[in-house]
Amino acid sequence: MTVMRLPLGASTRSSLRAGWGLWALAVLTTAGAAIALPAFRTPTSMTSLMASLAPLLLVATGQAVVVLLGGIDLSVGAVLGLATVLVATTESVPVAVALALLAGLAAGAANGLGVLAGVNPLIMTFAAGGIVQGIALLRLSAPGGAVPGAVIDAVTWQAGTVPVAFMAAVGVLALVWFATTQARWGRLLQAAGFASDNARRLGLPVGRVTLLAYSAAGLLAAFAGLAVIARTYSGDALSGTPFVLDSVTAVLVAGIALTGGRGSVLAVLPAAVLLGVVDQVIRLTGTNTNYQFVLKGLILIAAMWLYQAARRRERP
Amino acid sequence: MTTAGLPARRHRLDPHLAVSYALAAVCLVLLGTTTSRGFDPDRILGLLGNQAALGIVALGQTLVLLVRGLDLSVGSVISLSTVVTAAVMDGNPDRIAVAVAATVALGAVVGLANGLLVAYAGIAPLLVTLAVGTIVQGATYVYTNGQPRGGIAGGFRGLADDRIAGTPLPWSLLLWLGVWGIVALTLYRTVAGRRYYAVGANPRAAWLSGVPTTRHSVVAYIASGVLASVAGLHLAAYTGSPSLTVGTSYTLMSIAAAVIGGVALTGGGGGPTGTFAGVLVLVFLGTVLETMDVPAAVQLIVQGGVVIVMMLVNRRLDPARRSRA
Amino acid sequence: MDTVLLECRGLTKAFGATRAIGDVSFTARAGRVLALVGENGAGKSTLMNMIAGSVAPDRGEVAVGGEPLRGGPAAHAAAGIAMVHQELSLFPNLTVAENVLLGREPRGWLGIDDGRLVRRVGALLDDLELDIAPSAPVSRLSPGQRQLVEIAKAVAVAPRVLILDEPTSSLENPQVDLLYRITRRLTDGGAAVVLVSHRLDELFRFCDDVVVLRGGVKVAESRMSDVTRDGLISAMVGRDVTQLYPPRGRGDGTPVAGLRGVSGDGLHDVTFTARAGAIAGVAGLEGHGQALVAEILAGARAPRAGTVTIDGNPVRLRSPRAAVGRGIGYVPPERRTEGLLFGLGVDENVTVVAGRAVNGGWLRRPKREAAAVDRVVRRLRLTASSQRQPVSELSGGNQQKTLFGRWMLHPALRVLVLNDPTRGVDVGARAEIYGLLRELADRGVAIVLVSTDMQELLGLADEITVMYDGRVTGVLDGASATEEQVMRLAVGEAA
Amino acid sequence: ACGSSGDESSTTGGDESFVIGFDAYWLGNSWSQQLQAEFEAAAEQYDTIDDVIYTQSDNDVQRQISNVESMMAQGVDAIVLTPISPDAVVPVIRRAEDAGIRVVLAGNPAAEPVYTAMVNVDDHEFGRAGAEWLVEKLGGQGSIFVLNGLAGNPTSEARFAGAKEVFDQNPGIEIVATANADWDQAAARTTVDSLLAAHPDVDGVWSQGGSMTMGAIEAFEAAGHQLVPMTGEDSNALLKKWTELIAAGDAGFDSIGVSKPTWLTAQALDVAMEALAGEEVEQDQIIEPSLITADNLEEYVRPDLPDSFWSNTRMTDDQIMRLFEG
Ligand SMILES: Nc1ncnc2c1ncn2[C@@H]1O[C@H](COP(=O)(O)OP(=O)(O)OP(=O)(O)O)[C@@H](O)[C@H]1O
Ligand SMILES: Nc1ncnc2c1ncn2[C@@H]1O[C@H](COP(=O)(O)OP(=O)(O)OP(=O)(O)O)[C@@H](O)[C@H]1O
Ligand SMILES: O[C@@H]1[C@@H](O)[C@H](O)OC[C@H]1O
Ligand SMILES: [Mg+2]
Ligand SMILES: [Mg+2]
Repeated sequence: MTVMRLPLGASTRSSLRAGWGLWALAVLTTAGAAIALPAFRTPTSMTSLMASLAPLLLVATGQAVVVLLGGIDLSVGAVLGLATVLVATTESVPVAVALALLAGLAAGAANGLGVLAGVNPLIMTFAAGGIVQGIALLRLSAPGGAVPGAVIDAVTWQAGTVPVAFMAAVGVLALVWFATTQARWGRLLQAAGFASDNARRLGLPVGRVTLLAYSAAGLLAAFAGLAVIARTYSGDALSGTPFVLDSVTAVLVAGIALTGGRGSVLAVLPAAVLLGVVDQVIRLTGTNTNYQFVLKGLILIAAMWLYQAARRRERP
Repeated sequence: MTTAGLPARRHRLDPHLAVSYALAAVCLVLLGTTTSRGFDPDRILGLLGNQAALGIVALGQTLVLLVRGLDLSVGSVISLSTVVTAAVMDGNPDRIAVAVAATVALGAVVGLANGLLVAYAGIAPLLVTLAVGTIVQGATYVYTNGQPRGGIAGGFRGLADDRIAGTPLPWSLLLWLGVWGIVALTLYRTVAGRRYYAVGANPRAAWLSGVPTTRHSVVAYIASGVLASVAGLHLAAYTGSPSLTVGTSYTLMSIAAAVIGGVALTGGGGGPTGTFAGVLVLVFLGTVLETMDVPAAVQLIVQGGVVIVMMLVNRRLDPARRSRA
Repeated sequence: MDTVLLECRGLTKAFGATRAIGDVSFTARAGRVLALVGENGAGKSTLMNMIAGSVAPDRGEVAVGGEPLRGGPAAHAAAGIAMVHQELSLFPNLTVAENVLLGREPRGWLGIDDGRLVRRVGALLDDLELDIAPSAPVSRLSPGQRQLVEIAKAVAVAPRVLILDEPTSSLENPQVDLLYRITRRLTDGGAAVVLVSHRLDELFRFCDDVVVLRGGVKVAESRMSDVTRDGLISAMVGRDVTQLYPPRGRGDGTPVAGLRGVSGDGLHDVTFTARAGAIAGVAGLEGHGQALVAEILAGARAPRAGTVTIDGNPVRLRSPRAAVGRGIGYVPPERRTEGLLFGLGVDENVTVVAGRAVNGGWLRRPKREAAAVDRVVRRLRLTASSQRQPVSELSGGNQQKTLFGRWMLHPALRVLVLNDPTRGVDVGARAEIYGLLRELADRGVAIVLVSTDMQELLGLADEITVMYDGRVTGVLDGASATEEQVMRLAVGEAA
Repeated sequence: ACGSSGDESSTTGGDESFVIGFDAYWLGNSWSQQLQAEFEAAAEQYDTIDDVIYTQSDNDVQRQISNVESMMAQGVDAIVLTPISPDAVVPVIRRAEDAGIRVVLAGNPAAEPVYTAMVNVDDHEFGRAGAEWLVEKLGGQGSIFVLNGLAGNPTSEARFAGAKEVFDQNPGIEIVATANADWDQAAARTTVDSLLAAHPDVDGVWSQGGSMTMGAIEAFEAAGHQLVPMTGEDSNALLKKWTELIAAGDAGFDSIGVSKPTWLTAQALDVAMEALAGEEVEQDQIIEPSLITADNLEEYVRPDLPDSFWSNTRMTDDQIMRLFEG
C-alpha cells in the first residue's frame, strides 16, 4: 500500500505539531489522576467530567475563533443563558431549538457588525452581553421554565459513559479547527487576525470573515446552551456567566495569542481537558475550595510565562 | 518651499470631550427633570460623593489604558481592601492611620505584581490582571475563610458621610477631585506625564527614544492598584463593613467609564478629564433608571446600548484610531 | 502594442482640508513602463491607491481597457489591476505560498490543497528566478525578500496593469535588476506598469514615460527619453537642486563611540569607530550585520561578547535610555513600527527625547516647547498643518523628518546613529537631510550612517566600513572609495 | 425548637458508619458561611460519621451538579446541599437517589420531589410575612421601596412574589422603586441613597434582608432623613443597630427580622442521619420563619458578637467563636 499524503495545509500540519506539549500534559495529568484517585476513574466521575466539559468546549471553540481574529467575546455567557431560556420557554421543539440557535447567530452577528464599525471587541461584546442578558431576564426572570421532553431526551443520550453532548462538542471543535486551517475562510481569518489593516487594504473580505467569526462564536455559545440543558434540564438567564472567563482561560492555556493570527483551535481540547481534570482533582481530594482561585490564577500565569518564553526563543 | 513655522496649537475642543460631556449633561437634565428635587446641588453633589469609589478606580484604569494596558484586578483589590481595612482598624479610631497605610500598601503591591508581570515577563495585560485578580480574590477568601473580621471606626466613616463644614461638598467628592487633580496635573502638565502618552502611542518607539517604558508601565499599574485600594477605603467608610464581593462590579464599570470618556483601549488617547465625564454618565444614568423604577433587566439593556453608541460616536470622531483598533 | 490600457480621468481627492490630488488625468499604455514621480506628499501613493481601489476618489474615474471601474480593491483587482503597496502588506504569520495565493488557494477534496499551493507558488518563484522557499514563514524573510515576495504576489495574477509604489526601497542592486527583468517580461506580454520611486537612476533605466506630480496636480508628462535628470528634479521640487551632497568635512576627529571585538547574534569580532565631526558610513548588503551594529550602538541590543566603548572606555548600555543619557541618538529604519508615536502630534513626537531639557524641570512649559518645536520645523522645512497635527497624517518624507528632528532637541547629542534614514524620502528632502547631517557633524557630533544605498554612502560618508556576513571586510576612505571597491567588500571579496 | 439530637441517632445507627457529602452553594457572604459552619458544628456531634466530603459551588449550578456527581463517585451515603436552581438540580438528585444515596436539601427547594427530604423556610412565605407586617405598620397606606436580592436568583424572586401578593391586595401601598441590591450592604446603601433623593417622602422599606436593611438605614441616616419602618432578617448588625435605636428613642424606625435560619443545614444533617438509620422521615419539612420583633429582640441580639453573625443559630458559643476566629 502506498502512503497516501493527505493534502493538509502547512497551517494544519503546524497546528498539529504546535500543541504537543499541552497534549502530553493533559494526558499525563489525566492518567496521573486516574492512577492516584480511585474515585476519578469511576464511570460516574468520567461521565461527569465529560458532561461538564461539553459546554466549555463549545464556548471555548467559538472564543478561539474570535481570539484568532484578534478579538474577544465577553457576551458568550449571556448568549448561552439566553439560549437555555429560549428553549425552556418555547413549546414546540423545532421552534425552540431554531430560536435558540438563531438568537446566538444574531447576537454574534451584531457583535461582528459592531466590531466592524470600529467598536473595540472587549467593549462591544461586554455591552452586547449586558443587553442579551437583559433580554433573557425579561423572558425568564428566575431559573426554570419547561424544557420540552424531546429536547432533554436528545441531549442527554449517552453511549456507555460518553455523553452525546461531549461527542458533539469534540466533533464541532474538530470541524471548526479543520475550517480554520483548511478552508479559505480560515486562512483569511489568520491573516486578518494578524493584521486587519493590511487585509483591508488588500481588498480581502475582512468584513465577511469578521462577521462569520463572531457569528460562529454566538452560534457555538447557543449550542453550548443545549449542552448545559443536558445537565440542568432548565432555562437560566445567568447560567452562562462562568463560561466567559473559563472560555478565555481555556483559549489562553491553549496558546492562542490574544493579538490574533497565531495558535490552533485544536489545542483548545487538551487545554479544556487539563483545566477540567484539575478542577475534578481539587474536588475529589477535598482541597479547600478557597485555594481554587489561587491555583487557577497561578496556572494561568505559569502557562503564559511558558508560551512567552517559547515565543521569545522562536524569534531570531 | 518656505521655512515658515507652524501654528502651535489647534484651537479646537477635543471632540471626545465635547461628546462625553454633552452626554453627561443630557443625563443630568434627565435626572433633574424626572425627579422631584431635580437639580438640588445638595442632592447632585451627594450622589457624586457616593460614587467616589467608581470615580477614583476609573482614574487608575485610565492610567493603565493609556499605556496600552488593562487592569481586570481592580475589583478584587477593592474587596480585599475593605477586608484588610476592617481587620487592621478593628473598629479602633486610633488605628485608622495604620489601616489606611496597610491597605494602600497592599494595593501598591498588587499593582507592582501586575506591572512587573506585564512589563518584564511580557505577558498580555488582560491575562496578567485576570490571573492576579483571581489570585487576590482567592487570597481574600483564604485570609478571611469567608468571614471578614474587624470593623470600621465610626470616625473613619465621616470620609463617606460627612460634608465639608458649611458647604454641600462631601469629603468623598473632594477626595475624588483631589485624585483627579493629581492624575490630571501629572499627565497634562509634567514631562513624565507626557511620556505616558508616548508609551501608549508606540512603546517600541518610545523605548528607542530613551523613555523608560517599563518604569512607566509599572508605575501605571501601581497607581491603579493604589487607587483601587483607595476606592476600597471609601467603600469601607461608606458601608461601614468589609465585604468579599463589593468590588466585583467595579472592574468593567471602570473600563466602561474610561471608554465612554474617549479613552482609547489601544493606548495613548484620552485622559482623566474624559474619564470624569464617563463616570458622570454612568452615575446619572444609573440613578435615573433606578429612580424611574426601570426593571434591572431593562437597565442592563439601556446601559449596554449607551456604551455601544458612545463607542460608535467616538469611533466616528477619530478615524485615525481605526488603524490601531 | 501601444494601446491605452489604463486611463485616469479627472481624479480628485481631499483629506479634510488637504487636497491630495486635484483633477489628475493620465494614461498608461500597454507594453510600457510609466514613471510617476514627485516630492514626498505630492500625492503619488494617493493616486495609485485610487487606481487600485483602496482609496475612493472624490471625483473622477479610473478605466481599464475603456471600462470604467466601480467598487473597492476587489473590483479593481478583478479588472486586472495589481498593486505593490509602499508599506509591506504580507502576513508574517503565514508562509510565502500562503501569502502569494491568499484568498485564491487551489482547493481539493479536503479544502485547500496545500501540495498544489506550494507547487504552484514554487513554480512561480522559480520562474521569477527568486531563491525563496515557498513554505518558509514570511517572518523569517529579510525585508528585501519580503519585498520580492510582494512583487511575486502581484505578478501571480498576471495583471494587465501593475502598480509598484516604491518597490525598491528595501532592495539590493541585484534584486533591482531582477525586478527590471520582471517588469520587462510583463510589458513584453502586453501589460502596463506604473512605477513610483525616488531613485532617479532606476527610473531612467526602467521607464518609457514619466508623469510628474507636484502638490497633487500633474505638472509634466513626457517620454522618459525627452527629459534630463536635472529637468526632472526641478519639475518635481519646483526649484533646482544643484547639489545633493554637501561638501565633505574634516572627518578626522577624536574617537567618540565604537565597538570593540563584538560578536554574537551573527556578528564576528566587529570593531568600529565613530569620530567627532565625521560621518562614519556602514555599508553592506541587507542582512549582513549592519543593522545589529546600529542597534548595539544605540543600546537597543546588548552585545553577547565584546564591548561598546565611549571615549575609549568600555561601557554597558543597558537600554536605549542609557545610550541617550550618554548623548547617543538613534533613527530606526522602520518609522511606522519603531519610530513614530502614532496618534500623537508633531510636537509630541519631536519633544519626546528632550523632555526636561526643553522644559527645564518636571513641569512642562508649553511656550518653551512650542518654540523648540518651531525651531526644528523651520530648520527641517517640515510641512504640516499645525504643530499638533497627528504624525499619522503626514506624508512619509515629513514623517521621516519628524524622526530626525527629535534628536535636534537633545541637549548634548554626541553621536547620532541612523539606519536607512532616507528610505522613501524625495530628493529635495534628502538634500536637506544630508545638509543637516553634515552640519551636525561640523558641530562635532559623530554621525553613524548605516545604509544600503551605496550612492548615499559614497556621496556623504567620510569613512566607509563595509560588512559581509557579520564581519568587517574593509574600511575605505569615503572621498576616494569607488562603488566597485565597496561592492567587492560587500560580497566578501578582498578589496 | 431544636430537632432530634445527635446522641439519639448515633444509638439507633448501631455500629454502622457513614460518609456524608456537603455542598456549600456559595461562600461569598456571611450568611452562606454560617450555613456551612452550622453543618460542621452539627457533624461533630455524630461519631457515626466517618468522613465528611465538602465541596463549594460558587453559586454556579453546573459546578453544583459536578460536585454532587463527584460525591457519588466517592461513594457517599448521604448528601446535604442547597440547590442553586430548583429545576437544574432535579436530574442529578434523581440519579443520586437511584444510586441509593439519600439527598437532603437545606434552604432551597427542588422543582420535583425526587429527594429524601427538604428542610426549608418557604421563601414565598418569608416575603409575605415581612410585607404583611409592613402593610399593617403603615396602616395600609404609603409609598415604599423594595430591595431585592440578586436579579434572576430564585430565592429573591420567590420572596418578592410573596411580598407582591400582599402589596397587590393593598391598593393603598405604592411601590415607588424596586431595586436589586444583591443582599449586599454597599449596594443597598448606594441604591437607597439615590432612591431617597428622588422620593424623599417614602414611608417604608421592604427589604429581603441579608445586609441590605443595614445599608438602607445608613442611607437614611446619612441623608439626615427620618427613619421609617423597614423589614429585615436576623443579621446581628441589624439587631444591634435596632437595639441602639430603641435605646435612643427613635420614633420612626421599627423592624421585623424574618429569619431564614442558618441552622437549616444542621437540621438537614439530622434528617439525613435519621434516614440513613432507616427511619421514616417527613419529606418536606417547612419551617415557619421565626419572626424577630421589638418584643423578642433581646433574645436574639448578641452585642458581644460581630456584625456578620446571624443570630438565629444552633451553634454553641464555642463553635461560634471558632467561626469568627477562622
Ligand atoms: N488619509 C489621509 N489623511 C490626511 N491626509 C492625507 C491622507 N493621505 C494622504 N494625505 C495627504 O495627502 C498628500 C499626498 O500624500 P501621498 O501619500 O499621496 O504622497 P506621496 O506622493 O505618496 O508621498 P511620498 O513620496 O512621501 O510617498 C500629503 O499631503 C498627505 O499628507
Ligand atoms: N491613518 C491615517 N490617517 C491619516 N493619514 C494617513 C493615515 N494612514 C496613511 N495616511 C496617509 O496616507 C498616505 C499614504 O501613506 P504612505 O504610507 O504611502 O506614505 P507616503 O506618504 O507615501 O510615505 P513616503 O514618504 O515614505 O513615500 C500618507 O501620506 C499618509 O499621510
Ligand atoms: O437568606 C438570604 C440568603 O438566601 C442569601 O443568599 O444571603 C443572604 C440571606 O439573607
Ligand atoms: Mg507614497
Ligand atoms: Mg511615497
